[in-house]
Amino acid sequence: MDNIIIIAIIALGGLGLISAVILYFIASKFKVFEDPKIDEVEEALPSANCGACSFPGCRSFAEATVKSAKENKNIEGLFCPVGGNDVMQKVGELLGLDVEVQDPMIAVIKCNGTFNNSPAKIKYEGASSCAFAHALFTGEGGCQYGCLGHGDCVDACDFDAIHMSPETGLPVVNDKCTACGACVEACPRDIIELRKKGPKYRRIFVSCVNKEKGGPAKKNCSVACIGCGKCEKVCNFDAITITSFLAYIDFKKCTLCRKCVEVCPTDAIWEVNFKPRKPKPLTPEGSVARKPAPVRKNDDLLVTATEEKPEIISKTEDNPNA
Amino acid sequence: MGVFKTFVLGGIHPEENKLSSNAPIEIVPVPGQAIIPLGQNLGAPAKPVVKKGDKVKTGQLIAEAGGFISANIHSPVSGTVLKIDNVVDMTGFRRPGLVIKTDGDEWDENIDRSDELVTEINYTSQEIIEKIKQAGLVGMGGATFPTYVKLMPPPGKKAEYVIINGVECEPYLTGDHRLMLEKGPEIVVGAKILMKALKVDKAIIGIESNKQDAINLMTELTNKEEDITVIPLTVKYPQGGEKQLIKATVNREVPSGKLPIEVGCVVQNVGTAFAVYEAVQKNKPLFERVVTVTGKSVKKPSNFLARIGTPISKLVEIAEGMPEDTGKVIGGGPMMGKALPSLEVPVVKGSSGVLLMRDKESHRKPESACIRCSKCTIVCPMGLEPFLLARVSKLGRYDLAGNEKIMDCIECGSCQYTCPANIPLLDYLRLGKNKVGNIMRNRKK
Amino acid sequence: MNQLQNFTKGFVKENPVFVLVLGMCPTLGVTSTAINGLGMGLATTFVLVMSNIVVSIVRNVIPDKVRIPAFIVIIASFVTIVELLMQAYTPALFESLGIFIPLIVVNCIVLGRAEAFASKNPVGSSLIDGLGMGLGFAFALTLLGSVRELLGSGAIFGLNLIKGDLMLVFVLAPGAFIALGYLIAIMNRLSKTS
Amino acid sequence: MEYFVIIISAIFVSNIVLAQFLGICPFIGVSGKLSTAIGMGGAVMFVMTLATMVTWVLQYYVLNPFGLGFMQTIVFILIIAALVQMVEIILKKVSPALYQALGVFLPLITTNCAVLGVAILVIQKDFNLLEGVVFAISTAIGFTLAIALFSGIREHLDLMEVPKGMRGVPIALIVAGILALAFMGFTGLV
Amino acid sequence: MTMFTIAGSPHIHGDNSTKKIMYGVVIAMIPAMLVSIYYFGFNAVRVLLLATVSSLFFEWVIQKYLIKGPLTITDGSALVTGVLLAFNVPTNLPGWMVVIGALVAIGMAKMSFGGLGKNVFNPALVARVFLLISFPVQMTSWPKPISITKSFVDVITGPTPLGFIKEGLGTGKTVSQLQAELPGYFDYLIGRMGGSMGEVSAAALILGGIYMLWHKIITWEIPVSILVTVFTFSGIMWLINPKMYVDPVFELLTGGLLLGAFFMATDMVTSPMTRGGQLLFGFGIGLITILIRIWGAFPEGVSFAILLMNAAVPLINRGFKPRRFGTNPGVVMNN
Amino acid sequence: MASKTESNFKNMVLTLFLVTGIAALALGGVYSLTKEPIAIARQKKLEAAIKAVLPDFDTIVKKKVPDPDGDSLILYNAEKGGSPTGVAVKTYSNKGFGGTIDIMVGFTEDGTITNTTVLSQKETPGLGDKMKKSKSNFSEQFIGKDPANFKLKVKKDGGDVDAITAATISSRAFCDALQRAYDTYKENQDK
Ligand SMILES: Cc1cc2nc3c(=O)[nH]c(=O)nc-3n(C[C@H](O)[C@H](O)[C@H](O)COP(=O)(O)O)c2cc1C
Ligand SMILES: Cc1cc2nc3c(=O)[nH]c(=O)nc-3n(C[C@H](O)[C@H](O)[C@H](O)COP(=O)(O)O)c2cc1C
Ligand SMILES: Cc1cc2nc3c(=O)[nH]c(=O)nc-3n(C[C@H](O)[C@H](O)[C@H](O)COP(=O)(O)O)c2cc1C
Ligand SMILES: Cc1cc2nc3c(=O)[nH]c(=O)nc-3n(C[C@H](O)[C@H](O)[C@H](O)CO)c2cc1C
Ligand code: SF4
Ligand code: SF4
Ligand code: SF4
Ligand code: SF4
Ligand code: FES
Repeated sequence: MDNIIIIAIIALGGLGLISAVILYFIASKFKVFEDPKIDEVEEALPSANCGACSFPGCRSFAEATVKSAKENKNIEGLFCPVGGNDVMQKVGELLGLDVEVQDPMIAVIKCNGTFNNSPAKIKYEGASSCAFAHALFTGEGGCQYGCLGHGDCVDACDFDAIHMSPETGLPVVNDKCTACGACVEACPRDIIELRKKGPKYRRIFVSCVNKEKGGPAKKNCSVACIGCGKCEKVCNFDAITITSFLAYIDFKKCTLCRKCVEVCPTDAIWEVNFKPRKPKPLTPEGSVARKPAPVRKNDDLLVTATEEKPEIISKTEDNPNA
Repeated sequence: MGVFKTFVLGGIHPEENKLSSNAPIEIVPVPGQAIIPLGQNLGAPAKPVVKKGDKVKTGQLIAEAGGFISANIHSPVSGTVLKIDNVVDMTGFRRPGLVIKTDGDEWDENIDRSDELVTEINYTSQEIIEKIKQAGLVGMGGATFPTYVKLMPPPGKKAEYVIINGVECEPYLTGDHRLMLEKGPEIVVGAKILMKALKVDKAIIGIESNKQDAINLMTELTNKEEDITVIPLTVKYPQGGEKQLIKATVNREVPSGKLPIEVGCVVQNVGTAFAVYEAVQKNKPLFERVVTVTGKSVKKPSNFLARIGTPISKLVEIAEGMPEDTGKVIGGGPMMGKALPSLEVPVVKGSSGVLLMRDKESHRKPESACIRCSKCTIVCPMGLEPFLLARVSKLGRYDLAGNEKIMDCIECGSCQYTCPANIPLLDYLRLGKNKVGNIMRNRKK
Repeated sequence: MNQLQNFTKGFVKENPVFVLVLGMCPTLGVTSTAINGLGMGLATTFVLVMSNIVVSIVRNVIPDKVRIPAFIVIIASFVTIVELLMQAYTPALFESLGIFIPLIVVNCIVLGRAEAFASKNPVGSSLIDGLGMGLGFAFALTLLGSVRELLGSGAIFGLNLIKGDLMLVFVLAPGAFIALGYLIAIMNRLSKTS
Repeated sequence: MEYFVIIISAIFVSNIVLAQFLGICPFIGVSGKLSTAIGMGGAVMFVMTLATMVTWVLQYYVLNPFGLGFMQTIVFILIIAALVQMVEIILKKVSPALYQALGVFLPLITTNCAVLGVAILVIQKDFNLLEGVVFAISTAIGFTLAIALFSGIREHLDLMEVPKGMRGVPIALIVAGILALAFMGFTGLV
Repeated sequence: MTMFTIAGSPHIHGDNSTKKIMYGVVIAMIPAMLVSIYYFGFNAVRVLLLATVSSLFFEWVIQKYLIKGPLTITDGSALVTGVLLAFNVPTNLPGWMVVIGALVAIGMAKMSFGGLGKNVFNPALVARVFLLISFPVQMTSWPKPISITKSFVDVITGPTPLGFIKEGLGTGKTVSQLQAELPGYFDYLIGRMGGSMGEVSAAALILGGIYMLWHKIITWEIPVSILVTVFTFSGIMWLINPKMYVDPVFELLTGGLLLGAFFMATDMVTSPMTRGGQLLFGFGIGLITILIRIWGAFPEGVSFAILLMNAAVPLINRGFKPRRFGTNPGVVMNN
Repeated sequence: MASKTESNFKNMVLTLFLVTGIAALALGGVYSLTKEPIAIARQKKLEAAIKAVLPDFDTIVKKKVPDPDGDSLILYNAEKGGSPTGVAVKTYSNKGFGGTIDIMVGFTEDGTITNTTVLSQKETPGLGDKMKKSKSNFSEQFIGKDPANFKLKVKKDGGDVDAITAATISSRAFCDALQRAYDTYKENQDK
C-alpha cells in the first residue's frame, strides 16, 4: 500500500475521531433542554439548511413550527420549499394538527343591493376600501347597511374564494371557501355570515341586513327586508326571528322547507342550489307580477361542488324589476 | 407687515378664497321643522328627555348628555316633538334623533335676550364649568369636543394659557372672522370667563394676518387687558390645528399622543368663547351657530346665524340658490370638511360652513404612482411620512404604520393637497389610523 | 414513485436553479461560457449521483447525531475525486472553474438531496434522483452559460455566431445576476402558462 | 499599507458576493429583513475568522508537511462543520442572548460556500496567518455590507408593486446585478 | 337632480403634478442641449432623438404588452430618462448602443421594478454604467468639440480633461504640466471640452439647476452637499500635494459632476426623503466620486457614486426620519 | 425499514472514524492513481508553452535566477543536439488590470523575441484578455523584435507597442513582463 494512503487515513481518520470525541463531550457538557418535538420536526425536514424558507436554517424553522403549533394551534404561513407538501404534511402529523371534522360552513353574503336593485344616488371618489367608504358615507346606493362593493372581503380572503361580480357589484363566494372568517372580520357592514353549507349545498337565508322600517328600507333598495313578519309567521320550525325590522333565519333550525321564500314580498330570502320548482300560474297582472321565487340554482353544483364553479350565481337575474 | 409668528414644521398655503369675509352675519328664519340628531358631539350621543308629542320651548333641554364625554342638547325651536326615531344626520346616515315641528318662537324664560354686554363675571370656576356643561357647549372649531371637559384639567396638570383660536385657516370659511368683527367684546368676555374657569392669568388670541381688521379690533379691545394678548400669525394652513397654534403662539410642542394640557394650554375656538359668554352671562344654551355658505359660483356668499336642525337646503336658498354646476357639497371647509350626500341634512353644532363646489373642481385627478418627491413629508405639520404611511396602510402592514406614528396624523390633508401624483394619501391614512386604533384598543383590553 | 417523474422533476418542476434557487454560487460564478456551465454541471452531477448512492447505501448504519458530518465527508470525498480527475484529464477546464470545484461540497443541492432524498430512499431511486437533479442543474448552467456567452462574446460553446461588439457586461459579475434574473422570470412565466 | 490593501480589496473591489460569487444563497435567502441580514453578517464574520485560523494552521502544519494537499477540501469542510457545530452548542449554553442573535444562523453557515471559499482563498493567495485573518474579517464585512444594502432594498421593494413576473427572486437578482455594476466603480482602488 | 360626489377631505388640490415636474426638468435641460448641439452638431441631435424616442417606445411596449397596466408615457419621466441617457453618452456612440442603453434604462432599471417611482436605481445611470462596462471603447472615445483652440485638438485625442489628467499622472507628469495642455476654466464653463454630450458646459448645467431650484423641482440639499464635499475633499488633497492632485475648481467643473449633482442625484425616486438623509446622500456621492477619481481605475466616478448611494437610500430612509412634531417640547413642560 | 443505529458515544465515534477512514482510503487511492497524470498534465502544459515560444529543441535546462525586483524568474535553456537554440523565460507582471499576469517568452541567443504565450491572466474577457494569441494578434507584434531597439512601452507612453484598444493597462503590464524577462535574461546570459 502506498505510503500516502496510510498517512491520509491516519490524518483524516484522526481528525474525524478527534472532532467526534470533542463534539460528543461538548454536546453532553453543554446540553440545553429543548422541546423534543423540535428535534422530531427537524428530523422530518430535509436539513438542507438552505434558508429558502426564510428562516436561517432548518432548526429555526422547526422551532418556529413547534412554537406556532403550541401557541396558535396551526402552522399557517410556514413552508419548506425544499421538502414540499409531503414534508409539511408530515410535520403537521408530528404536531398533531389534524383539524377535527366539523359541519362544513361557508361564507354567505347577506346583501342583494345590486346596481339595479339599489341604483347609485351619489358618486364616490376615493380609496377603494369598504372600511374607508363606510366611515365616510352611506354607500353609492344610499343604503347605509348594504354592501359598499370595494371588496375588502376579497382582499381578506387567502383562499381565492371570494370575488366581486362586475355585473352586480357584489361579492360572490365560491367553493374554495374554508370558512376561515377573514371576510366576516373584514366587512365593515357585517354583511357576511358563516352559515352551514347545507346538504347538497342547499341553504336558505335572508339576503339583507337592513335594520330600517319598510319605507326607508325600500327607498334605497327594492329587495330589502322590510321586517313585515310574513316569513316568521309561515315558518313552522321557529327558525325565523325578526329584530329591528330584519328577519334572521337560524340555520340550525331551518329545515329547508322553502315556505318563507315564497311569502317574502321583497324577495329578500334566498334559496340556493335547489331544484327549480314547478312554475306557478301567473298572476292576473301577468309577467310584471312576482316572478317565480328566486331560485338560484346551478345544476353542476347540485351534483358535486366542483372547484371553480361560483357558489352563488349572479344576482341580477333575480331582479324582479329588470 | 411685520414678521409674524407661525409654526415651524410643514404647512401649506392654499388659495384663501375668503369670498364671504365682508358679508355680515345674517339671521336665518326659524325652520318649519328642526331635525336634531342625538350624536352631535365627539363622544357618546345624548339621551332624549322628551317624548313624542311633548311641547318644547326654544332653548329647553331635550336630550341629556349620555356620558362624561357628551353634551346636552336643547331645542332650537319651539313647537311639538314630532317623532323620536332615526333621522338623517350630517353624513346622510340615519341615526337616532328627534324631529320638532315648529310653532312660533317662544324662548325659555331663563334666557337673557337683551343685547347688552355683561362684563362682570359673578361666578366661581365651578359654577362656570357647570353652566357650560348645562348649556351643552361643544367646541365650535370642528371637533365638537364637549367644552366643559376641557375646562377640567386632569389631576396634577395645570393650565397656564387659554388660547383663543381665531385662526380660521381653512379656505373659504369666514364665520370666525365675522364673529370676531361683530361680537368682539363678547368674545373677550368669553375668554375671561374661560380664564377664570381654568384659573389661569394668561390668554392669547391667535389670528392670521389675512384678517387684519379682526386683528386690529381685537387688539384694540384687549388694549386695557394686560393678561390677554393678540398674536398675529402668518397665513399658513393648518395653523388652526391646536398643536400648531400652541407651537406658533407659545412655542411649545404637545408630545405625541398627549393633550394640550400637557404643555399647559387649553385651546378654544372664538365661536366657543362667544358661546361661553352667552351660556354664562346670558343663560343661553347652544342651539344656534354661525355657518358660512360659500362657493365660487354661489351668488351670494354669506354668513348665517342658523338654528341647529335647519336643513342646509334652506341656507342655500337664502344664499340665492344652488348653482347649476354644483358637483359637490361640503360641510365645513375644503381641507377638512365632509362631503355631504344631499342638501337635506341638518345644521348641527359642528357645522362651520357649507361649501358648494363646482362640478369641474369637485373631482379628483387620477391617481398615479408615487414619485417619492417627499413633498408630502415636507408639508406634514406633524413630521410624518405620509407616502409611507399611506403605502403601508394600503398593504395592511399596520404594525409598521403604528411604528411610524400614524396615530399622530391630525388629518389636515396638507399631504394630499400637495401630492403631485394625486394620491389620496389621507384616505389611506384614515384607514390605517382606524385599523391601528382598533388594534391598540384591543391590545389594551 | 414513478421513476420517470422522479427523474424529470429536476428539469422543470423542481429545477434546483430556476425553481428552488439553490446552488447559486457556481451557477453564477462559472457560467461565463456554455462549456464552463456544462463542465460544472456534469461535475456536480457526478458528485450528486455518487453521494446519493453511497448515502443511500449507508443510510441505516449511520447514527443520527453524526449523520451530517458523515454525509459531508462522503460528499467531500467525491468532490476531491472529481478534483483530482479533472486536474489530471481536463486541466484547462479545471483551471477555468477554479475554486468552484471544491465548493461543490457546500452546494446546498448536494447535501440537500442527500438529506432529503437519499437518506430515506433505496439506492435505485436515489441514483435516479441524483441524476435528474444533477442534469437539471447542468441544464440550467449550460443554458445560462450559453445566454451569457452569446450576449457577452457572440458565441456559444466557443462557436462564433455574432461578430462585432458585444455586451461585455454579460461576461462579468453583474451580467451573471441580470441574465439569471431574467431567465428565472421567463421560466416562471413559461411554467405558469404551460 | 499591505493590510489596508487587503481590507479595501476584500470589502469593495472584490466584494465576496458581488464580484466573487460566493455566499450567494444566504445573500438571496436571508436578506428579506435588515435585522436578519445583519445577524447573518455577524455570524459569518465570527465563523469565517475562526475557520480561517484553524484551517490555516492545519494547512501549514498538517497537510503541507505530510504532502496531503489534495485532501484540503475534505479536511477543511470537516473542520468547518465541526467548528460550527461546536460553536453553536457552546453558544447556546453560555450566552443564550448571543445565540439568539447569531447562533440561529450557524447551521446555514456550514453550507455557505463563502466560509470554505475564504479558507481556500487564503491558502491560494499565500497569506500569512495575520493576513488571512484580516482578509477573512474584511471579507465578512464586505458580505455584511452587501447583504445589508440588499436587504434594505428588498424591504423597500416589499412595499412596492413589483410586476408579478419579476416579484421575488428575479427582481432580487436584478438588484444584485445593478449593485454589482455599481461596485465595479471601485475597480482599481487598490 | 345632480348626483353629488363624495370623497374624503381634502377637497382641493394644489397645482403640482408629476407631469409639471418632469417637463420642468426637460426645460431645465434645454440650455445644456443647445450647447451640445452647438458643439457636436448633428450627432448630438441624432443621439438625443434616438435616446428619447427609444426610451418612450420601450416604456410604451412594456406597459402595454408585459405589465398590461395603465399607459403613462405622457407623464414625462421616460422623456427625462431618455434625455439624460443621451446626456451621458458620447455623441459619436453607435446608434444601436444608444438603443440598448434605453432598453436597459427603461426595461431593466425602471419597468422591471414596476415603473415610475418604484425603481431603486437611477435608470439613466444604470444604462450609462451598463454601456460603459459593455462597450468601454466606444463609451470612452470622446468626440472633440468643433470650435476649439488648435493646441487642444493636438493634445486631446479622446479622453475628457479628467481622463487626460489621470492618464498623464500615470506617466509621471505633474498636474500643472498637464493642465497647461488643457483648455481653461472658461472653456469648461461654456462647454469647450471633450466629454459626454450633456456634461460639457458647466454654465448651462448651473443655469438648469437654478431653474429647477427656482421652480422647487429640486431642493438644495443634494446638489449643495455633493459640490461642497467634492470641493472640500479635493481641496484638502490639493493642498497636501498640488503636483499630484488637481485643484478643487477643476474637479467641480469637469467630468459631469454638475450634471450628476443637479440632474441625476436629485432624481426624487432614487434619493432619500428627508433633509438629513439627502445631506448624507450628497456627502456619500461626493466622497465616493473623489475616491474613484483619485484612486480608482475609472477617470470618472460620479455615475458609480450615485448608483452606490442609490443602493443605500432605503437604509438612509430608515435612519433619517423627519423630525416628528412633539419631540421638541419647547420652553416649559407642565410639572 | 431496518432499525437505525443508535446514537451513542461508541457508535458515533466509531462511525465517524470509519467513514473518514474509508474516505481517506479512497482519496489516497485516487490520489496515487492520478498523481502521475496530474504531473504529466502539468509538465505537458509547460512543455507546450515552451514549445510555443521556441523553435525545435530536445533538451531543456531549468534555471532559477533573481530578477531586477528581487524576485526570481525561471529560465529554460533549450538545446538541440547540444547547441543552444534559445531561452524561454517564465515571467510575470503585477501591473495587470486584474492582477498578476504570467507569460512565457522565448528569446534567441541574441535577445530577439521569438514568441510569447500567456500562461495565466485574470484580465477582463473581451478587453485585456486580447493579449492571448487566440483572442487577437496583439502579441504578434513582438515576434522578431529585439527589445534593445524595440521600446517595450505602449505608444501612449512613448514606446513602440500598439496597445490593445481600451486596454492600455493590460498592454502596459504585458510590456512590463517582457521587459522583466529581457532584463533578467540579459543579466544571466553570460553566467
Ligand atoms: C378622547 C379624548 C379625550 C380628551 N380629553 C381631554 C381632556 O381631558 N382635557 C382637555 O382639555 N381636552 C381633552 N380633549 C380634547 C382635545 O384636546 C381637543 O381639544 C379636541 O380633540 C379638539 O381638537 P382638534 O379639533 O384640534 O382635534 C380630548 C379629546 C379626545 C379625543
Ligand atoms: C388641521 C386642523 C385645522 C384646524 N383649523 C382650525 C381653525 O382654523 N380654527 C379653529 O377654530 N379650529 C381649528 N381646528 C380645531 C382646533 O384644533 C381645535 O380643535 C379647536 O381650536 C379647539 O377649540 P374648540 O374646542 O373650541 O373647537 C383645526 C383642527 C385641525 C386638526
Ligand atoms: C469592466 C471593465 C474592465 C476593464 N478591463 C480592462 C482590462 O482588462 N485591461 C485594461 O487594460 N483595461 C481594462 N479596462 C479599461 C480601463 O479601465 C481603462 O479605461 C483603460 O485601460 C485605459 O484606457 P485606454 O486603453 O483607452 O487608454 C476595463 C474597463 C472596464 C469598464
Ligand atoms: C429632478 C429630477 C431628476 C431626474 N433625474 C433622472 C435621472 O437622473 N435619470 C433618470 O433616468 N430619470 C430621472 N428623472 C426622471 C424620473 O424620476 C425617473 O425616470 C424615475 O427614476 C423612473 O422611476 C428625474 C426626474 C426629476 C424630477
Ligand atoms: S375569507 Fe374565509 S370565510 Fe371568507 S370567503 Fe374566504 S375562505 Fe371563505
Ligand atoms: S360584503 Fe362588506 S367587505 Fe365585501 S364588498 Fe360588501 S361591504 Fe365590502
Ligand atoms: S394629513 Fe396627517 S400625514 Fe397628512 S400632512 Fe396632515 S398630519 Fe401629516
Ligand atoms: S407627495 Fe405624493 S408623490 Fe410625493 S412622495 Fe408624497 S405621496 Fe409620493
Ligand atoms: S452555493 Fe454558495 S452559498 Fe449556496
